[in-house]
Amino acid sequence: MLKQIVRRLGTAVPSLIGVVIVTFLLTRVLPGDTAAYFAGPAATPQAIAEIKTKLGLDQRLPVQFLAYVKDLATGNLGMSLTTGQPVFEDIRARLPASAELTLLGLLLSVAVSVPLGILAAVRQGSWIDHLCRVVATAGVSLPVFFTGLLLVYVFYYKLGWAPAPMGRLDFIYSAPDTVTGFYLIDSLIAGDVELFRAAWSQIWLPAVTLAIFSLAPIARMTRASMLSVLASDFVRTARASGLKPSKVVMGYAFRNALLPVITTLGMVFSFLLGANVLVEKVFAWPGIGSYAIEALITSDYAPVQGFVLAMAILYVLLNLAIDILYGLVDPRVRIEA
Amino acid sequence: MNRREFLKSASVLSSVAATGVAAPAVWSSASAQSARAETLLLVSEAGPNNLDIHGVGTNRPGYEVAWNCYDRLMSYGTKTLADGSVSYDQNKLVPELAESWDVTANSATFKLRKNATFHDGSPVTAQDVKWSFDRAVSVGGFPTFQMKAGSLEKPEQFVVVDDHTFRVDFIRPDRLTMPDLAVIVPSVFNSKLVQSKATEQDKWGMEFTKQNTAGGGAYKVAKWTSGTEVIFERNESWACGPMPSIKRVVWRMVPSAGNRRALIERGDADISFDLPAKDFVELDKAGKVKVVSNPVSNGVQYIGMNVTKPPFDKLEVRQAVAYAIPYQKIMDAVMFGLGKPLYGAASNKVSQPVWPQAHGYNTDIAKAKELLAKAGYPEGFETTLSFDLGAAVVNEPLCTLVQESLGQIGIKVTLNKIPGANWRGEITKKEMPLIANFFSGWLDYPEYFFFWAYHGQNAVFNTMGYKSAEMDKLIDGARATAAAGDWPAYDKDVTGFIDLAFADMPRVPLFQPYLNVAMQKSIAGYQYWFHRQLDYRTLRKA
Amino acid sequence: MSLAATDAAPKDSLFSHARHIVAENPVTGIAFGLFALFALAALIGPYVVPHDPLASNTSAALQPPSATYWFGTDQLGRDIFSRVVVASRLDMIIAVASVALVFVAGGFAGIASGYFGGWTDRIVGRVSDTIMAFPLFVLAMGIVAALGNTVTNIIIATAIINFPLYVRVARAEANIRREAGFVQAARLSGNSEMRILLGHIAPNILPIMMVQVSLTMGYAILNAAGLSFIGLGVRPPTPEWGIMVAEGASFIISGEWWIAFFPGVTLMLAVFCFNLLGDGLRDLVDPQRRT
Amino acid sequence: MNIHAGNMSAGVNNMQPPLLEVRDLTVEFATRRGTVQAVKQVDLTLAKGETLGIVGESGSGKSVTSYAVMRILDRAGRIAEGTISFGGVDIGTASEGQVRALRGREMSMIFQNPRAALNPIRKVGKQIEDVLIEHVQAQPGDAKEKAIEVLKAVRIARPEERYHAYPFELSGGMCQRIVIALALACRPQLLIADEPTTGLDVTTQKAVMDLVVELTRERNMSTILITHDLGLAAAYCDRVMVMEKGKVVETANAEAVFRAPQHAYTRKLMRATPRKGVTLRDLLPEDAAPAAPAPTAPVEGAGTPLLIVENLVKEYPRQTPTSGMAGLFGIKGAAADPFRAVDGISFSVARGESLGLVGESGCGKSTTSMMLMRLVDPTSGRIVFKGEELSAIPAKRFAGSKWRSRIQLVFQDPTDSLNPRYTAARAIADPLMQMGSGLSGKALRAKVEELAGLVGLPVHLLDRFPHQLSGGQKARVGIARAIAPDPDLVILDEPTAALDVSVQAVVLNLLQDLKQRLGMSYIFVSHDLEVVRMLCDRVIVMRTGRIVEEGATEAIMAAPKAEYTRELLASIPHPPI
Repeated sequence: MLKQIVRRLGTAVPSLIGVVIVTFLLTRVLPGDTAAYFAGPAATPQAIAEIKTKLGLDQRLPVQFLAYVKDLATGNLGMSLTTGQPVFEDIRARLPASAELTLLGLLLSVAVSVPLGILAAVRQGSWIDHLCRVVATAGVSLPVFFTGLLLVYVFYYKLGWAPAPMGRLDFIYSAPDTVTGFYLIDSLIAGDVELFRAAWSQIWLPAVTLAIFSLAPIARMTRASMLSVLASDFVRTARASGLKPSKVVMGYAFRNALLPVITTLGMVFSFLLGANVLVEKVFAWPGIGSYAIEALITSDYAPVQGFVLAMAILYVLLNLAIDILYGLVDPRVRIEA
Repeated sequence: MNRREFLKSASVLSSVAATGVAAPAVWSSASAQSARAETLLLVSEAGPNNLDIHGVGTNRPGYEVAWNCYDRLMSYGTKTLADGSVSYDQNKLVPELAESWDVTANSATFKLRKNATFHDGSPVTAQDVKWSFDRAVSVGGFPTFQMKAGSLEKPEQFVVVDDHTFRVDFIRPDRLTMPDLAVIVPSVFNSKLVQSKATEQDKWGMEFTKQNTAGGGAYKVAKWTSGTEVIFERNESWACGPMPSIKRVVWRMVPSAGNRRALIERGDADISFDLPAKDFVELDKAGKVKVVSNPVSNGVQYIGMNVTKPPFDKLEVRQAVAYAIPYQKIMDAVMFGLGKPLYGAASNKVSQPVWPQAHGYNTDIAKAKELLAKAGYPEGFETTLSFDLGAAVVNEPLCTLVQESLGQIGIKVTLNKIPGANWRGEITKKEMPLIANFFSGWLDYPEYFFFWAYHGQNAVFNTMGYKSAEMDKLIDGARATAAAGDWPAYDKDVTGFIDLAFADMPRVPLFQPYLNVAMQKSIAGYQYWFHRQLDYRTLRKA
Repeated sequence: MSLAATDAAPKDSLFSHARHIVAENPVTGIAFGLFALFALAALIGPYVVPHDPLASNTSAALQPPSATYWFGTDQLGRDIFSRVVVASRLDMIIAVASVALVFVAGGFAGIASGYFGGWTDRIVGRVSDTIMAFPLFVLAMGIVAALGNTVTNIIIATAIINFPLYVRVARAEANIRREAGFVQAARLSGNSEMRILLGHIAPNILPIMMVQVSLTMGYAILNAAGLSFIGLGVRPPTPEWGIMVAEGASFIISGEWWIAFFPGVTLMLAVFCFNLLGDGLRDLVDPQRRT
Repeated sequence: MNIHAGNMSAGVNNMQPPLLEVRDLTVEFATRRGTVQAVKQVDLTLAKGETLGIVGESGSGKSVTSYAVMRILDRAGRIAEGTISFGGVDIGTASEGQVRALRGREMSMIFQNPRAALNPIRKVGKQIEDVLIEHVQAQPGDAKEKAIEVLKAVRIARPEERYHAYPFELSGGMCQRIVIALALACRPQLLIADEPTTGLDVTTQKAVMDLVVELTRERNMSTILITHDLGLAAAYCDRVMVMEKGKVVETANAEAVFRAPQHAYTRKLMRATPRKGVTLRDLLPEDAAPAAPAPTAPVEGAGTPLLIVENLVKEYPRQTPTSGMAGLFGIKGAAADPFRAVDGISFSVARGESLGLVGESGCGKSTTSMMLMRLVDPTSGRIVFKGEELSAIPAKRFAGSKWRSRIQLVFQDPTDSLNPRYTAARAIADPLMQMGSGLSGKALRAKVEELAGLVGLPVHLLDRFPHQLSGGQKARVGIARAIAPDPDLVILDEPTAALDVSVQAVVLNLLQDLKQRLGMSYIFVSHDLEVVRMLCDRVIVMRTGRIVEEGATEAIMAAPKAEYTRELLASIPHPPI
């Protein structure tokens, strides 16, 4: 098992190398001038040139690249100009916020879309099938920033059901001791129900925004996958054996239909982690998405590189997790792996 | 209170809160209620990137930290403006760390407060002041540049007389030297603490002060989560002024302007700092919250033309542009009337030595066309109008209107939004033909503004690449006469360079923008500062 | 005897099939209708709108929807209805051009990789893996930020981030078919490999790719709108739905909901229409549904 | 013509009321062209302990009938008319709960393609347990024990071990045993076996059928065997019911059906079934006009070897897990021990000869034909064709070689082998266009029409797409395409395996005629010895990549030398004539 994991990770190395190179090139092409930024508002061209030399920005690209790789190897992701912090620290502090939001969004989405997909497949062609299709498609058709704005307007401004969109916690609370970095979990570990409620009240609206957006792919895949499994021979066998419809649908069909759904979930998760940059912006969520946007807009190399690298590693790990999950669900994969 | 009850009562409570009677609903426990009374919740778009004013690339929100957490020798006095709002008074220096001072032709001697301490309890001495000033003139970059603006250039100028006496020697007579000692940069650092954190590579301890405050100011940073929030606690042993009334300040970064508005309107935030003109106007009209607006001192929103390159090297072209700009439309649609118009004066000759003031151009398309034809561009030309993406709220509609209007005289304009950091780089290169930009000087003196924006030394802020021997003479003259106190000559020089600027028109001033703040009615003591950041020390909460 | 011709067969044309799909699924019918509407707006919109979409009129700024201004006016007094209609052309161009680009490039790379396997597959696979490992929206942002925010670059960025999707679909479909009987038969008939790839495999994958095309069209529009929202989209004052939503976003709280609402809803409808169209096309090309 | 089964039946237990009685059953399917009746007024009676065969070609409604009995029709189908009475329960009107209680407990079904019929991700033992627990035949506590007992009952060796197996770990035959175990776990009274042996190798087929018969006899169960194979039905059933296009055309005692088929359709089906001692011509319906003896083309140099195969070997690497950096760059790990799909075979084909290549799945016959076709490169050995060593030309470049047109193939699956986007005419023209016939436009069309004429494909069908053609028509298109470049050797890869027997009869005759007319040589790859016997002069029997036996067809059929050949021959079900 361990050997397989190592092997699986090994196959991801070329993409990671690719990511490092592409990110490096992309950030060097960005028109911003780090040296000008460092030199301050009234810098003279000489001052900028001096800083350039100091930062090694006057070197040829391959040399800069080597220096960058050397830094990476020693775990140094550089400094962010905008936040003034080491990128590694920034990302470590912000990743849990994004992950918690994205996971909760995905969880909400799964809780709605999977049953919806199953129902749509079981009652193919019925009103619920059409409803599933329309709801899911409408969800994915909404630009997240638009959904987020509307939800804030309605639920915070008009109805007052949600607290102010001001990040992860209202300011009178202090964050729970970090165990997982997820406030919802950490507050429960600390046994602080009030804190949990406070964290929940902040997170549900952005999570719903994300969930709405991710409904479609999951519901669609669940439906399609269930349809094909329901039409398969072994489901017919199960029905012919007199198994209860619930057992046939959930125990037999759904577990088999789960495989493509898991793959979709993985894709949706990594997609959401990247796409929630906009949601984070709308809800002032202190995650890595909004961090990356700011950095990109201000041509702040290091955070962009760090963010992309972190996401790439996350993506690799995610795929690994999916493979492992796949193996748990499907015995065939276990053997062949 | 459980969640459901909370939801039910939330809207009721919050409507109460909005009228300023009770706290908003989000506070659910008694301890939280009392915390709220002494806590100030502040929201703004961006937060600091560095807690040290001497730091490399410290941004404007960073100034706010330095202002509140460090003391200077002196501060500015206050004055009440015509509209009832309170502003700093650039003409009045008041004691802060220094109890008193003596100014002679060659130096200024400061007596420091004996009871002043740093946050760690150690006493503030003249050695600390010297070390801090040495640091400011030595680290390079912005602090050094700012010190230089007041002719504070060398460590030798800063002399420790005794533990509580400190002297600044002047290297030349400069009207700006004393005022420059009251800006943020000459803050006093706890030199022992910082030196203990200094390393071989970092002998000024910049890494430490970037993350920590090492001063003796009225507040100290209790927690800083970059990009998210800064939490300040009051320094209970502050001796350099009256004890501030606010115990705790929570400063949250809320990037979306809409959300910031909602927060203040619904009473969830105490102060929303630096709001868009439209929100200000509407909040003012609604009357639910208190709004204060002050013209940004020495600040001008303008259209700059690159005079080093055709077609803007031709005076007529520049004048044509100045006639083609839809000033009133901009004031109405972009600024919602909030801003001091800098156009439409009776003539281009000014009588008062004040800045900013209006020029004589007005929207006159026919005249613009005529001038353009005279310049040899009867059919117009194509050009690019660039602006900073970070300031798009104002610049985008503004440039759109300018683009439309210039189109009427045949100038085909493409708009180019440039993301924040690139903007500074582009400005430095001085290659953009046409820009929309804003510039303000900390020190509110006309010659200070012109020295940076029009002088042939060609500083970054002279975005037009404008050079004129006559202009340089007038500006240098004004600096000299001001230092010498020769006011009639000074007035002549100032009106002279303003007239010249309007005649040559390398940049078209549009308006002087306002700094807008909205706060709950329970908040009092707001004061406008030249650095355009908030001073917590005077704020009170009813 | 089953050698007798089954006469019903030729009537089973694509058209009658399409009619059946629409009849069975009215939602698809609506989608086709909407699509026609958007196509019409893109084609003749600029000539029929009631107001000049670029002309400001500050005396009529921020007007709510009325008989004169159906969708109201924005901060500069421009007619939002006209802007929304005119914007459909640009948005359609972005969607169509980016999808066409990636359809050709990604489709070919995917088919080649699925058909030839080996090194072709490995290289194409690595490239698309690398793209996938990026957070896609951020990659698009990066590309546009690096190359400059022009329509062309938005199109290129959108095409690049969709590349892996096309490769994946085309590769899988080509892979299924590389050993199919008709491919073997084509080899026996003396077809060259390239000819088999383009003449035999590609046409068979086309319908499935069309589904992908329709789905990614919607995604392309969303992507462009997202870029505009953070300020990296097309240049003002060009009307574009995403930019209009972004411009209107700050006005929602102050009550001028129409500025963001109408472009937002139009944007949603367009994406919605493409997505439903994708579903419909899927039904149309899925041989299993042809019974 | 409907003959009521019960009346004519020489059923085993006439005294008791029938276990299953179907009257006037009509099943409709809602399709887009309106309602289609898949089963029309079917009557059938099944006594306790009786075995009934339902025989018919595809589309005859035989499976639908059984699904209706189990009430597991899919959504579009419904019982429009008639009654189904099973053990006194009216299946048509009973509640879903009632019927479900019967399924698996009182009536069970086994399906073709046993591997697909099992849940791929659940241990087979657990699947049996599910059924036992559902029907309260076991409690969670003793379910495992009982499941193992059930496995034992279907003669599965080491049942404790197999209990933990997943379907993919078991062979096809073993899977079918599990399916049978699943069906018989609750000791039902009725077993419906829907093509239980289709897709299995002949030797496995026999074992499976024997097991079913043994178990049902032992338990005195009633059985319905649904099959397209009259031979199979006749061999295992008491009575046979023949269906055509949703209608029952004849029901009779198994022997009677074969001895004196009443209905013309039954007779046709009977005749078309390959069996001992008949020729290809005998397979055609009696009323078919005796084909004019095809003009026999003189085979140039008849008898001289056209193709010589020497020591042909094909190895496939058994891929071992790669690790570390090697894996990164896709370098495969060293193959431990390559798998030999074809293990050194030698034979020759003479001009004008047809050679049969027989064996079960996995014997290497398909790999051999792929190598001969030059679609796959052999690992070692020589293929010499007309004196030219073809194995020297790599498969990749063979498409461009002048030899490409000399060897052609007729595929097993006519549907899969036609490009869905090409019309029949385009498909037939493809080799002509690619291999430099120089024809185009009208000349090309004329040539295509000529070829269509040769294979008996009506010209008006030439502009249709594959999905608009029937199976037999598609087979003809495939044949026309193969003979278009006028090849010397045609490899027939199970050309009739996907066809109904009556179509198979026609296609086999066509192939025979074409061979005579065009003077080609055939290599006929098949698993069916009876078919090979009728078409081939010589036969090669293969097993695990090696040639087991080789010789003249008649000689081998009459007196097989190898044990394996005997086994193969014994497995062929024979009608009781």
